[in-house]
Amino acid sequence: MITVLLFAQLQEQLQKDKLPLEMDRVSVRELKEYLKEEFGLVRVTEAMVAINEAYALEDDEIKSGDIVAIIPPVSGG
Amino acid sequence: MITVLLFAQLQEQLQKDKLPLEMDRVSVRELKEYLKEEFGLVRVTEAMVAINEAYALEDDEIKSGDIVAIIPPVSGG
Amino acid sequence: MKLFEIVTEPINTNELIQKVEKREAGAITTFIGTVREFTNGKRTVYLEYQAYVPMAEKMLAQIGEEITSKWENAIVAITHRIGSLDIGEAAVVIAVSSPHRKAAYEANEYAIERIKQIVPIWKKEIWEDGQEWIGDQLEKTSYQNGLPKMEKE
Amino acid sequence: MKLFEIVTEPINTNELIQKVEKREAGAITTFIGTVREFTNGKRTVYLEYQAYVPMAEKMLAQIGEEITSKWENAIVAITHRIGSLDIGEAAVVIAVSSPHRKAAYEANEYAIERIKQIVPIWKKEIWEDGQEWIGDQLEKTSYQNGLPKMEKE
Repeated sequence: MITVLLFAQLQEQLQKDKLPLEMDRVSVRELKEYLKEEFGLVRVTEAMVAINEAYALEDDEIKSGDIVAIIPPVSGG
Repeated sequence: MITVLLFAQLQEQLQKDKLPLEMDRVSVRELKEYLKEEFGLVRVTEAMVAINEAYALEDDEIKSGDIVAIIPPVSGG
Repeated sequence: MKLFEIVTEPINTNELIQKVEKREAGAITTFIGTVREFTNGKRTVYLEYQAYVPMAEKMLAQIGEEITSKWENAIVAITHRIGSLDIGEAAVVIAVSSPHRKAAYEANEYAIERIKQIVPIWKKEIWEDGQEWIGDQLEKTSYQNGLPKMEKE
Repeated sequence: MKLFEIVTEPINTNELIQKVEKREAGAITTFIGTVREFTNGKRTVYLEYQAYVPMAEKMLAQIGEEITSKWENAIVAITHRIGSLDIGEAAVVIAVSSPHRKAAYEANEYAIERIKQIVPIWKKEIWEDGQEWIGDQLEKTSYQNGLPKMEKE
């Protein structure tokens, strides 16, 4: 199982801050595609992904047990 | 009469923070020359002069009643 | 003492200054990012900040490491507040000490620029007639094809 | 409330921040110049600052005017302390608020550079084996033939 964390507009869109997904192995690119198609999160394309609190590349692989955060463009400060 | 204010190393050299001078009209340049010769304030050459709390040029004239400050290179901050 | 922190309570600037003070320092700079009433002519009623807290604190610490590798002997402390913030309140405070003032200014400015690039914190502006999550990055660059720029040249 | 001040007591940074806070400001920078223990490898025991107080306050106010003419909407407050200062104590605190951060950093740095050029304040370093009045200007420029540089280009 992979846990996907949602923030900001994505969290508001789904009214959820967490999505448990029954997946075993998936690339960042594939996960984004899946979130877009299954949950209608179109803005996921402009988001970064962090695996276990570290930024990941599109080709990085997510394994079962990973905590994956979808990071829309940040606006701190 | 002109009042000359001394600071920092010049004040320590003469052990005085103020010199009342019986003068009526004198240019900044002349005053510096006088202070150097009469009081041995050789470092007055590298100092600025302020007349009534405003920086003055070498040719500016000092009149009786003016407060003249000898401003050695500043080191605030 | 935590040098890099996400908090929900008001930030005490003096505490940050104390975190970076030392006898070798001749200069301390602080930056306080406050909630401004008007942005692009639009009146903000209040702001809402959200963070991915554990990762945000890691990224703040990473900025600290970047700074000490670029400016020797600089010490940095950063606190970012989340939750609801009123006009005038501080969202972020950055304190930097250094033996020399030039480095203290440069490193401080570097820190706020980097916060706006890599720290997972989001701001929602609430106006009288609506609200919106702001994505500062989006206005300038899209990073859909890779990592956010990890070093400023 | 005095924006430009020479004082003999310890400086309260928070008070300076409060002087420049306003709803339009999104950024506040502060600079704290502290007494450093070592300068050029020599250990300072304490510092002694002297000022031509009324003129120094006028010159600080002039720096404030220069800043508001260069950076619109910037607000500046500067306090310089005189007398005996121990290691770590603040000799000068500069606070600048501005709607935007870039101006807040730039104006603040401008202020400290100008203080070192035109404000009649002198520093004496007291070491274990002696003491000396410092003339920062002298190391770089001599102004025996005219006014100190009145504007930084």
